[in-house]
Amino acid sequence: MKQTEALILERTALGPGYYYYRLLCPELADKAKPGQFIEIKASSEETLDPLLSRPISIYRINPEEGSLAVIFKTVGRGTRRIAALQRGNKVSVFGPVGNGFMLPEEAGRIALIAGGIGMPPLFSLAERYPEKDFTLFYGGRSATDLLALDAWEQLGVPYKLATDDGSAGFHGLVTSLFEREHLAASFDYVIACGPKPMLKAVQQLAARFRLPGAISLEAYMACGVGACLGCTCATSKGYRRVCVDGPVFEISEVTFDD
Amino acid sequence: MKQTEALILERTALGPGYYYYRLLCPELADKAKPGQFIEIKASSEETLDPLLSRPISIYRINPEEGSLAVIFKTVGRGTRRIAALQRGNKVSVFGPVGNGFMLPEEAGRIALIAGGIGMPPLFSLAERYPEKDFTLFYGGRSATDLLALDAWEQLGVPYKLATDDGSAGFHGLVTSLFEREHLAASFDYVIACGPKPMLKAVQQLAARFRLPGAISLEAYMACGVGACLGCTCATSKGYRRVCVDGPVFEISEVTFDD
Amino acid sequence: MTDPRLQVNVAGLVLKNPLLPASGTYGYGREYLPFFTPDLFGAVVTKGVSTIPWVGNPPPRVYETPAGMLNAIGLQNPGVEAFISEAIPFLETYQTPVIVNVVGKTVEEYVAVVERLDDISVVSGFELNISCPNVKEGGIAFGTQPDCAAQVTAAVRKATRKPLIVKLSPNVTDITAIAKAVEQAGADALSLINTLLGMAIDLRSRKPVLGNVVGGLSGPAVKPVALRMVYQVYQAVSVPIIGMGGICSAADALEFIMAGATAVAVGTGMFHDPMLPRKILDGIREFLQEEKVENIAELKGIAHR
Amino acid sequence: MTDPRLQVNVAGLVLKNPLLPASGTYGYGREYLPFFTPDLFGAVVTKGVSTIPWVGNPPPRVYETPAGMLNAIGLQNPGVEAFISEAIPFLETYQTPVIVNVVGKTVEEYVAVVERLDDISVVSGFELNISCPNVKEGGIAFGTQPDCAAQVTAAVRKATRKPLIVKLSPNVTDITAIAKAVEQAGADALSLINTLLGMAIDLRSRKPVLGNVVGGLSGPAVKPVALRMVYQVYQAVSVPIIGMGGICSAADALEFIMAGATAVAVGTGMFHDPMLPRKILDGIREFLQEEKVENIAELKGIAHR
Ligand SMILES: Cc1cc2nc3c(=O)[nH]c(=O)nc-3n(C[C@H](O)[C@H](O)[C@H](O)COP(=O)(O)OP(=O)(O)OC[C@H]3O[C@@H](n4cnc5c(N)ncnc54)[C@H](O)[C@@H]3O)c2cc1C
Ligand SMILES: Cc1cc2nc3c(=O)[nH]c(=O)nc-3n(C[C@H](O)[C@H](O)[C@H](O)COP(=O)(O)OP(=O)(O)OC[C@H]3O[C@@H](n4cnc5c(N)ncnc54)[C@H](O)[C@@H]3O)c2cc1C
Ligand SMILES: Cc1cc2nc3c(=O)[nH]c(=O)nc-3n(C[C@H](O)[C@H](O)[C@H](O)COP(=O)(O)O)c2cc1C
Ligand SMILES: Cc1cc2nc3c(=O)[nH]c(=O)nc-3n(C[C@H](O)[C@H](O)[C@H](O)COP(=O)(O)O)c2cc1C
Ligand code: FES
Ligand code: FES
Repeated sequence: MKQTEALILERTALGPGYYYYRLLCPELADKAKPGQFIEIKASSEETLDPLLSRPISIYRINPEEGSLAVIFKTVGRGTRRIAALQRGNKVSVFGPVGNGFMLPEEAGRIALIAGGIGMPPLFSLAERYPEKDFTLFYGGRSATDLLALDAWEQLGVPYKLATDDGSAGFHGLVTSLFEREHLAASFDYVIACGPKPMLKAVQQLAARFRLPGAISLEAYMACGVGACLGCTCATSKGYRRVCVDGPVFEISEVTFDD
Repeated sequence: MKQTEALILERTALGPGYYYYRLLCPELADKAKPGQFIEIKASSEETLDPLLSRPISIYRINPEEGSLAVIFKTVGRGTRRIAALQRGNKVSVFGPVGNGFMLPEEAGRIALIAGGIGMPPLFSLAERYPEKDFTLFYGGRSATDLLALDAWEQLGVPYKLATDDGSAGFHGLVTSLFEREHLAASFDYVIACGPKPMLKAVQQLAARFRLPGAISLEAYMACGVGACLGCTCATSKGYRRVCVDGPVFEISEVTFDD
Repeated sequence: MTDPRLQVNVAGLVLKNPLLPASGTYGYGREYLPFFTPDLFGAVVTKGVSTIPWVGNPPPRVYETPAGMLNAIGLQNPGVEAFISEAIPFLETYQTPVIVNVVGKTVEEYVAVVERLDDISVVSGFELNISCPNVKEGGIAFGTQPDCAAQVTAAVRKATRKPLIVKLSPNVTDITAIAKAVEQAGADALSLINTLLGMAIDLRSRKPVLGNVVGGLSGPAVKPVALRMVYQVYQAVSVPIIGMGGICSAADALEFIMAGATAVAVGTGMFHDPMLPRKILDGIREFLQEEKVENIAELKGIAHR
Repeated sequence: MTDPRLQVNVAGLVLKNPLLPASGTYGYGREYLPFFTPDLFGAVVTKGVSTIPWVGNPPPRVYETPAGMLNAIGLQNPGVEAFISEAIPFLETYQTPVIVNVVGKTVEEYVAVVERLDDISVVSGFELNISCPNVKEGGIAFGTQPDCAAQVTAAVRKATRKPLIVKLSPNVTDITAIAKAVEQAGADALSLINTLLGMAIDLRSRKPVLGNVVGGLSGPAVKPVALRMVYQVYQAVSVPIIGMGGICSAADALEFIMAGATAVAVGTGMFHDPMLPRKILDGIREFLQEEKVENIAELKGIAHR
């Protein structure tokens, strides 16, 4: 983990409220693994509000260039402030944080299930392991919420889409789509990242199909380094820190409350 | 008094830490009088820190263009944040605030005494009354702290400079310079704006020479509209609000504590 | 303009909307005329009025802190007679109810102000600022001891039948104890919070910044504390609550209402943005629309359910 | 590296500099290793240690507020035995003194933790967190009543001859009364402030944000309150004070020292900027240089003169 002032090499608006940034931060890019995230400072030098950094998953890792790319959605003032930064600006970041994904050797056919802005870390994973047989199941509200499909295509990972409004792919939940497809052509391993209700559904499906896997969680964070115990989630092993014990957990370990 | 989002028409760095901004704000420019000030918001939409606006005197009034110009020095985070704004940005301002200068009809020869960043409001006064006989006494730490001398020249107002380090004009306090010059060619009226110790010295000189006049004060402000009683100064009439009862006070009225 | 969804009832006063100015931040209403008239508010709350003029504290009186500010105005005010001759005629020209904030150094002074104003019809109610130092009790604020708080409330209660609001100090171990004591003593409503005691030091002079050394902290910085106190007091009393402390948006105002406030006040937020009261009202209306709420009272205390 | 101008003495502990981490924000020291080692600090203050493991509160546990944050961790910790087997061996590898923050639900629990740790040489002293709910007194925090605060202090005092620091809660009417009571009961030093009780409500769910409903407010928002309390307590007691609450810069740290603190702690500020402790030490050195101060102790309490 390192802190640095990252230069913004590229900023692209990917659609309403979605942004892609490529950040020059060689010390971080050198260490980063798929599934890890970085903490991005949402405030400038001269202000103490907002106070806390915002955790954002790593979307692409380019150690040669010394860069990391992220994709995020503006949901509140922190992400809006970050989205206001332009190419050529610097932004304070630290990371990489978290455990990242562990792919079991034996996992042959791997289902990636992404809900909304949960897609980016799955991309970094697929990009890291070109030899693996991934299929992406990607759900969102609407066609405009499904991002970077061209990047997935270039990667050669087949994807199946689902939207709540039917504007792209399957009309319905991505987990329903996955369930249907899994029955047709079963997978050995599942990795999911997205909103809690989706993860919970994936957990139930995995249990039903006795499918091993992992899920990447989100939590409100304060320190982002494992010190404050602010970001814990309930697991079968007690409360665990999402920032450093996660964000990736074994799929059956997490306890979702109802 | 009006609030508006002013467009920054021009931004010029005048030297180390000094900035000139020309702001498009027709409703304010229409009403503004010399000696008034505007309140400039030091925070962006998405932050509550810094919380309060910063009072900055009006340097030039251009009702035709609908613009106001200001000159300020970066002394803390508020002014630094404002200085980071660029041409084409908008900034939230309200004003004009305060009473402004009143020139008595009978005042013939008028001495303007400026200390450091106290100069701008005096310029707006001199520009408004081209028929009056002004002389500017302008003191600062060093030559680089004496700003906009070309503008004063264009206005045709003679000026005498003083610097603490002797790098321009008289080597010493502007009040000592004024004292010497006043003895040579006396003035009917004196108007001063600058740091407290200077204003206090001007007050004493004015008393000694029985010179009528006015001084423009600064105070830490909260509301900037006269509601909070936060900016009061001690006067012979009790505590008065610098923001709306001032910032210009009759020279003998203000009580400087020792 | 008037929107029945915003109408609330506080201590018998029907207010066209739940937004008030916080005492001391809005003067007697005149200074914000360039931005809006007193009629924007559900009621006007004046700055503190005492029997005789108070000169206030030596400057500096205000200072910015992270997302907040300190003030040590010292309750400067021209006294009740000047209030009657100058502020009342101005306020009379508007329709909105007027709540007079009352300050005093003894119980008798509070009573005297209320008695003097009780017959003036434009005065719709009183708000007792019990954060004032009680000179008979060695300068400890009335509002920090349940018995002192109850005593001044009871005495004023006898002096008026108009709505009596008591404004609580947050600088206490248990605000519910004070709240219960003043409810018992006859308060029709409570407002909270007043400012938190704080200070700042100037590194160059190495001295306290404020002329009065300590001052009151207000603004968004204190909002979480204020909200917690409103939430706690709502559970402890049955009189209505006027919530305040750091409100800077419609969302903030709605948080207070969900915590249990019937009405809310905006103070320091107006210094941040003089158009804030209008924005808050617009924002509340929008929220009611979006969430299909028929009347704002439906949201009151909903966070307790 | 070591700078004699920064050396201070707190309760018999000679610290190479006056900067500590605030308990609970720095874990047991391991998590910030990517940024600096425990030896950066004058002493390490651990997060709270209890007799048996505490699971802590349900999430969400943290939430950002204007220039501050709320936390309701619930003092999750693995208990004193795990602390001894896991944290102590790690801390032993560094030179800096270790102050163990102690939590409990009864006086006996505090005493048990201190007794268990007293013989461990790397433990240089104790900091009692008396903001914990006292189960025997119906859950009211030890730190809000002078007699309860004194009782737990006196009991622990008997259990150890090591430096005993008592950490005060700011949620009280008169912090000097608590400070005097614990000084009387044998505290060698005081640290203040712990967090201010606050809360937040989520508008969409219309429910309190935190799993625990209320939480502790920390960060720059609370700095003016913390500074005022340090200033007041400095006038009331003669034991040294460790000041904290919102420190985010060397200037903030110096304000606390001028208000009367001998040492200072940084907590939430590290979440804002993980490199903050280093920046604060550099900034203090710079200030001493510029202002030609021979030893930081010269500045202690200077704002009172
Ligand atoms: C490990 C991790 C990886 C993430 N990766 C991405 C990503 O790649 N792209 C992306 O767009 N978003 C990602 N997020 C979510 C992102 O951190 C939040 O959207 C962001 O912090 C919101 O900040 P804000 O100030 O804009 O919103 P706020 O105004 O603070 O809040 C808006 C909403 O977001 C929620 N929220 C705030 N902070 C967090 C947080 N730390 N975690 C979860 N929810 C939060 C709030 O509860 C609220 O509902 C990730 C979160 C985590 C924990
Ligand atoms: C009526 C009036 C007119 C002014 N006109 C000008 C002008 O034309 N050009 C210019 O450069 N400056 C002017 N000032 C001063 C300017 O307002 C302050 O420099 C500015 O507010 C400092 O803000 P900051 O955040 O940068 O500094 P801070 O970090 O807040 O403080 C830095 C220093 O400035 C002092 N200060 C902060 N706020 C004020 C304030 N409102 N008034 C006085 N001192 C303050 C502080 O005490 C501190 O010593 C004027 C002030 C007033 C009251
Ligand atoms: C400058 C100023 C003056 C105040 N004067 C008074 C007063 O006269 N009487 C009173 O009861 N409260 C007074 N208050 C407290 C406010 O009414 C309010 O309770 C407090 O500021 C919290 O709300 P806010 O954060 O929205 O400002 C004053 C506050 C400020 C900032
Ligand atoms: C996440 C978090 C956890 C904390 N845990 C403890 C604790 O275990 N024991 C304790 O005495 N104080 C605890 N505190 C309080 C801090 O030590 C400190 O007193 C307070 O946060 C004020 O300082 P700050 O504003 O610099 O954070 C905690 C604070 C935070 C933010
Ligand atoms: S955010 Fe502090 S432990 Fe995870
Ligand atoms: S700043 Fe509020 S009265 Fe002048």
